[in-house]
Amino acid sequence: ADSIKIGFVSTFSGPTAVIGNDMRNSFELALDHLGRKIDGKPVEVIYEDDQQKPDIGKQKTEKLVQSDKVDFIVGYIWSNVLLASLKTAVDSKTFLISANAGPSQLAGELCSPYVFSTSWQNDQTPAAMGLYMNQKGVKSVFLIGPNYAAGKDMLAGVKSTFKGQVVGEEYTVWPSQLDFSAELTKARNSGAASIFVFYPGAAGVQFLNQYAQAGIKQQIPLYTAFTVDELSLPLQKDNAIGIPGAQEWVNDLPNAENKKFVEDYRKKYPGLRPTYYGAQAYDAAQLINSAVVAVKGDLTKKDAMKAAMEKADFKSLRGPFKYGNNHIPIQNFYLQDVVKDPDGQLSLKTVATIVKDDQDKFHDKCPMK
Amino acid sequence: MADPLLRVDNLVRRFGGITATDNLSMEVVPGELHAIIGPNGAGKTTLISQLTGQVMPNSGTIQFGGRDVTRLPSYKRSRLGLARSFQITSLLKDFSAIDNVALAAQAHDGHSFRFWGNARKEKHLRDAARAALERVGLGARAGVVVSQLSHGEQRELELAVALATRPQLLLLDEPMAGLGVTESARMVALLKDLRKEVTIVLVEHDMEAVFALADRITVLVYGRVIACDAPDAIRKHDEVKRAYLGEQHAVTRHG
Amino acid sequence: MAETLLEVDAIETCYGLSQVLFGLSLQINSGEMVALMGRNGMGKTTTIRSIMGLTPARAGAIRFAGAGVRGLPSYKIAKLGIGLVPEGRQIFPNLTVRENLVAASGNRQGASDPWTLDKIHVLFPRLAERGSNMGVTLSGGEQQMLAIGRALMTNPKLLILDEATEGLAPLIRDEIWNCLSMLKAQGQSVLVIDKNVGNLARIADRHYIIERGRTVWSGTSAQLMAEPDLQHRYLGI
Amino acid sequence: MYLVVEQLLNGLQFGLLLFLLAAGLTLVFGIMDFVNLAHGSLYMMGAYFAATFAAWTGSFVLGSVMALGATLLLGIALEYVALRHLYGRDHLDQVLATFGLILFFNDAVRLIWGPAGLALPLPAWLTVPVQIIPGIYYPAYRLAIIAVALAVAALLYIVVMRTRVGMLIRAGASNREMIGALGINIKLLFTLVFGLGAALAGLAGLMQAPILTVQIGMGENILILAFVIIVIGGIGSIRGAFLAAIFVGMIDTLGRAFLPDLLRKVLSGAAASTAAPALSSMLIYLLMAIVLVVRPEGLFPAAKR
Amino acid sequence: MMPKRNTSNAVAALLCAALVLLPVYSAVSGNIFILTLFTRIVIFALAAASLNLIMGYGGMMSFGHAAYLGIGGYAVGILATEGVGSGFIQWPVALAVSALFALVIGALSLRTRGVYFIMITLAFAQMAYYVASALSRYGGDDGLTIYKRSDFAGLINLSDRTQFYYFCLACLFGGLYLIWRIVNSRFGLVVQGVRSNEQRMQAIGFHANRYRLVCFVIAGAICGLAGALLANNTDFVSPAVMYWTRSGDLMVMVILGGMGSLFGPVLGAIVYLLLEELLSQFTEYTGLILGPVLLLIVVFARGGIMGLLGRMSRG
Ligand SMILES: Nc1ncnc2c1ncn2[C@@H]1O[C@H](COP(=O)(O)OP(=O)(O)OP(=O)(O)O)[C@@H](O)[C@H]1O
Ligand SMILES: Nc1ncnc2c1ncn2[C@@H]1O[C@H](COP(=O)(O)OP(=O)(O)OP(=O)(O)O)[C@@H](O)[C@H]1O
Ligand SMILES: [Mg+2]
Ligand SMILES: [Mg+2]
Repeated sequence: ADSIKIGFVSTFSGPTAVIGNDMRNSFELALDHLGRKIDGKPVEVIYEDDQQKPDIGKQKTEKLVQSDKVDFIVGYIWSNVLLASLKTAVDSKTFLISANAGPSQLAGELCSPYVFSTSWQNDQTPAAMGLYMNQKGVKSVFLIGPNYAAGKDMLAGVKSTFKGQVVGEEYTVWPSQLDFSAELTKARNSGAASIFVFYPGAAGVQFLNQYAQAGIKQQIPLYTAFTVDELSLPLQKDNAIGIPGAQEWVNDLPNAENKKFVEDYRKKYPGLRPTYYGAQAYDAAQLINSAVVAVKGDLTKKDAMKAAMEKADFKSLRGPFKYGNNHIPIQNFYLQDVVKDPDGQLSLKTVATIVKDDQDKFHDKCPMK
Repeated sequence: MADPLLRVDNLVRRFGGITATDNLSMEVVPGELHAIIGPNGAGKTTLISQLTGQVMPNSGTIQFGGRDVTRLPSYKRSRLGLARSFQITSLLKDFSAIDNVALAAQAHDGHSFRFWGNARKEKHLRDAARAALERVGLGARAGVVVSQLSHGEQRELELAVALATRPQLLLLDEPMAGLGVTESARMVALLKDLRKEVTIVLVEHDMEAVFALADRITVLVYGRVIACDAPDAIRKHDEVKRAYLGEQHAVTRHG
Repeated sequence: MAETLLEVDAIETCYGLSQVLFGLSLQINSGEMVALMGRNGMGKTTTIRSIMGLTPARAGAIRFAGAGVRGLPSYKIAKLGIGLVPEGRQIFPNLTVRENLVAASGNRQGASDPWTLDKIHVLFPRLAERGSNMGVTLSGGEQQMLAIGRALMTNPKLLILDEATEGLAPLIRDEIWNCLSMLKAQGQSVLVIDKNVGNLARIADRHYIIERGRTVWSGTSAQLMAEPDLQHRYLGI
Repeated sequence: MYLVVEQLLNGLQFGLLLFLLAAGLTLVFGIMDFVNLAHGSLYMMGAYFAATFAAWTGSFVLGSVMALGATLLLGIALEYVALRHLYGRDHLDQVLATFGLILFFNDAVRLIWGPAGLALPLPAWLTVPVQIIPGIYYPAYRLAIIAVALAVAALLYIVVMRTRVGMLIRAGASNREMIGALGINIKLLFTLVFGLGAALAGLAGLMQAPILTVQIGMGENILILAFVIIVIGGIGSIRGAFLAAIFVGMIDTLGRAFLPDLLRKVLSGAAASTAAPALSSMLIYLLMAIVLVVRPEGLFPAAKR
Repeated sequence: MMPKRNTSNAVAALLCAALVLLPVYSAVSGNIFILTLFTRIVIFALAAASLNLIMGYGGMMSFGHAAYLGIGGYAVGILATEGVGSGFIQWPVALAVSALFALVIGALSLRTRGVYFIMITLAFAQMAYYVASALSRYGGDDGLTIYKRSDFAGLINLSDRTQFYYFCLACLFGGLYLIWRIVNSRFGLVVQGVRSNEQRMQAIGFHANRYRLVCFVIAGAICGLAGALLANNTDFVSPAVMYWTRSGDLMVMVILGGMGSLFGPVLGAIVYLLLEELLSQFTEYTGLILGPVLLLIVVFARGGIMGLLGRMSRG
């Protein structure tokens, strides 16, 4: 082929389109940085909207593989969409790079030579938060999360590393619960020294609103994973100040690539700020570039490309990392906090490194060695 | 006198504070045409509805053919041979006239858990339906969708549907209402003919028709039976005159 | 004679593709009581519906109190002063009896002695007893009374009754006829459809006979009674 | 004990919040008998308008008032252009048409405001917790919601059940043709009532914005909840909707608060901790199913048609 | 009874022919994706047709029909996970479980009418959704991957794209034929009569709810079949297929195509899903177009697309 074709499956409609847009923005920026060429060949990207529905995601993946005959598929915010689409890609031996979703199956029994991740396995982030809480000497915690697979994984992730006492654990109705006062009341009355929550997107805004309005913010500190990010921050405003979270990428990580990325992103998309979703998508583009360059553009050499990608031989925005046997990054996790910029804007800031070279705990189950 | 076909004992039905049927007892013997008359709101329709099971009584019993049917649901009573027409027309509006009647014939035939054959091509159902339509004078309108029939035609269709279930006891709630003069006369003739085959309970405000047809007349006022007798006696009954007939009908006779 | 109140001139009306009225005409003068007769399905109700704008006429003209009303929405026609007692009663099932009477009531024409709830209750004591019952729970005859009462409560210039005595007990029916003659005596204009030719001939001034959507005869009560042949031919008596 | 009282309060106030969300729909669906799935969209528009106007004017109250007017107009326009053709049609036609409107509004909002959602910050005087009983603090804003919900309930009840206009709406819903033949301009009346319903939707949207979110699709889950409440209460009954909302709010809150502990008492730990969250997710639907199986026309059936 | 609808019959015939010939076109043009796309459309058409049986003919507006898609799918998926790969076991089980679920739901729901029925079916479907989300052994909310499609002892290979398509198409045509026969049978007339006027049907001797329930169960089973097909098509099943918006999609397909007409739902599924797919090719804001289109169709084309075609042929 005389161009590199990349399919990009993400969510571009509905409320979560905000994530898809950010991923696309960053991916486009990565292509700009690559001169919109990979190994001298023009790049063509086909963006497809999965509407956050597994069967649509699968259909779009099929379209990309069968109809557009793409060389790489990138994207996937949601675990269930990824899992539904995985087989199509693997069966056709098309390289798939998950730029966000990290279900345990992907790290374990469903790992594949053709599948790489530029994000993490779901449990890693909350586990890092648990470690941080140990470091801070938190004695006890009350866990609250949505009642669905990722929610349960997140709470289990904290529990796997947190050494203190878990005084209570509440699951709320997903995605439709409006009111958290019952849970907040319970948490306050439990006497726990801290609360941990996982609420992505709008639910996170909602939770923080109610947490602050109920006056609990002054009483019990909150720890989070995937609850405060650059997308929710403008809506959470002051409610988010002082609420720590764990992440593998923060906008102020001190490496040259990251500085350029954040600066150019703000320039190219005025009013917007990049997120870890975008950083992961950016890395996916770089990962593809590294593979294509390694085989000098001969995309039929799948094995060589796989070998090249396994080296993670590119300048990742999070700094260097290695791939595990299951193609999931072995990487650092950082503590992030919300602070006011000099210009009065709220933004995220790296406070500490919680854990270095963390590997997910499912890699043993992956048959690839 | 023969054993009653229908026997009602001490029936009571209340709606909130209103007692629509007040300790009512009556009998209908096989072969008679038994008219029920009474002022508006006397409880005639409520009585019919209790007989056919659309309304359940608060107390009392209803026996049909020697069997206690007080608590049977309406579809079971229909299968025992009780059929009614509705005062306020109740038909399958988006079906043709003949389909309405054929369904009634099908109900009489039993066997409706048949999933395969085309029911509209079953000759005996269609023939039975056509015959019933002819009988009420709607033969020419068989294919017309009910919602396109005029009010009077729908009233006639009500009767055809009831007939098609081949009942033993036919309960007619104001079959003449809405019929023109010609059609009324035709209906009277039809009922005269029908009574030879089937026992009929007739609720009607058309006194000419009632006096021309009835063997016996029961008069209801406020849910109670105030009289039950042969037409001539009813015509002269003072209380009935006062409560219901007025002077005019006491003297004129159907011509 | 008195001025023309309603004039229907050669109207044609269809339900979908099937035409029901073929150039039907009639006329009602102020203070007059006119009867519309014909066998079942000949188009009486359709005529009323066309006048009221419920099933608009496709051609012809309808004038009420001097104004052309064909093509107007039905509420405007009604507001000009037509009160309808429709075929099949059409009371509001989810309103109480009292609400049914009150909801659309009014004295738009400024009648000097308007109908009130009390007057209706005198006419139909039954309705007073059932005042707080839902319309749907009324007996057939009670619903009919309610429909008549409801129309009267709008104090119309022209009262249209489509089979208003259907299902009423003989005593009440007599009452209605008496009431109609009383109304007429007070100068109320009435258009009435009923199957009781005897009573109609007694109190109506003029009659129209409809056959298949056309006016085939019109004349006074005396003329009608004088022609038994006519009654036989068109009304089947 | 304190805990129980506090949770009861939570339940009550959540119930009233739910009533506020359901109020507009009670009018349009319960009384006018129009199945308006786009009610959720109007609710979303209310929140977006309020957030936008509040940002322009810098005042929460002013922004809210402007947003109310805007949703009223939007509702009227919507009714006038499209929905008035659908009264008296099959409920399913209304479902399809208004489903189309949901799609439209979601994308229109995304086009105009972007996918990110908006914030509607509260004025400071509404953010302080208030001590209502000694020892129990309540967010001031939630008290404001309670007050608004009660006011809306009273208003609706009086307008619909006690005024001529209410009679006419109910009559028009059951038989449009006849009410027209009695001289009432039912089209105009319905347009205005629909507008009022839209304004109530907008009010609910903007009132919830500070505690929930201003997001695309925010109306959809709430829409189902509002339908659930109206159906449990009995379609057409304002009193029913009011009581059902409180009932649902209570059961939902108390269920989530106490069910897990109760289950842990009767089931083994592991079984309880899987069953409890699943059960509390289903609670509202379970509740509705039970109510309808026992009382097929809801708790307080309005007059039968 | 109905006036002859020549245009709509012609459209239906054309439609069938096109569906049958589609793989040929796909092979000749080399456009594989169109086959994949239409496999999904055909499956949804079957589900919509089953919904039409209860909604269009039976007057039972179920807002929980997607539950059967999930149940059929999970029957296949769970059996596959547990090592039972034979279609001869999986499929009958899928049908039976769907039918059973319909029986229970139906028996409870049929106490209600109208909007109450809509809401109670919704409630049950939502409960099914939450139960599936709680099945952590079978993937919970993330869904269940099906590693191997149903095995029919070599009679047919579901992993072959064309064979699978024809298999789905055969199911659709079989389903439609069945529905057609049922609708015109004695049973079908009773069900339609009950839709039209329940009181009247009871009064002439039909136990309305018994007929309704049987109809409800049949439709549930057919939709369960569609669910089994869908699971095989996606190689995946997740609670998301049962969410209420999915039931809404099915309703939209039925109403859009034309309720109570045999081919309406098929047409509805094709138009709705194709429109969705095509619009998404050139705009991200599909709703801005799709929404008003739906609205216009309702306002101007009573009886959906089929109704429109019917009116065109009558002039
Ligand atoms: N909605 C309708 N659609 C189609 N045709 C109709 C409709 N309503 C009435 N018709 C037809 O129009 C003709 C006239 O009906 P109309 O109701 O005006 O008769 P009518 O004289 O009032 O009869 P009746 O005394 O039975 O009430 C009838 O043949 C009837 O079948
Ligand atoms: N469901 C109900 N709820 C309350 N009251 C009812 C109900 N059904 C009937 N009634 C009342 O019971 C009384 C008897 O009604 P019914 O219909 O039996 O009278 P009827 O004798 O048939 O009168 P008509 O001759 O006017 O048809 C009426 O006063 C009516 O208002
Ligand atoms: Mg009666
Ligand atoms: Mg008539």
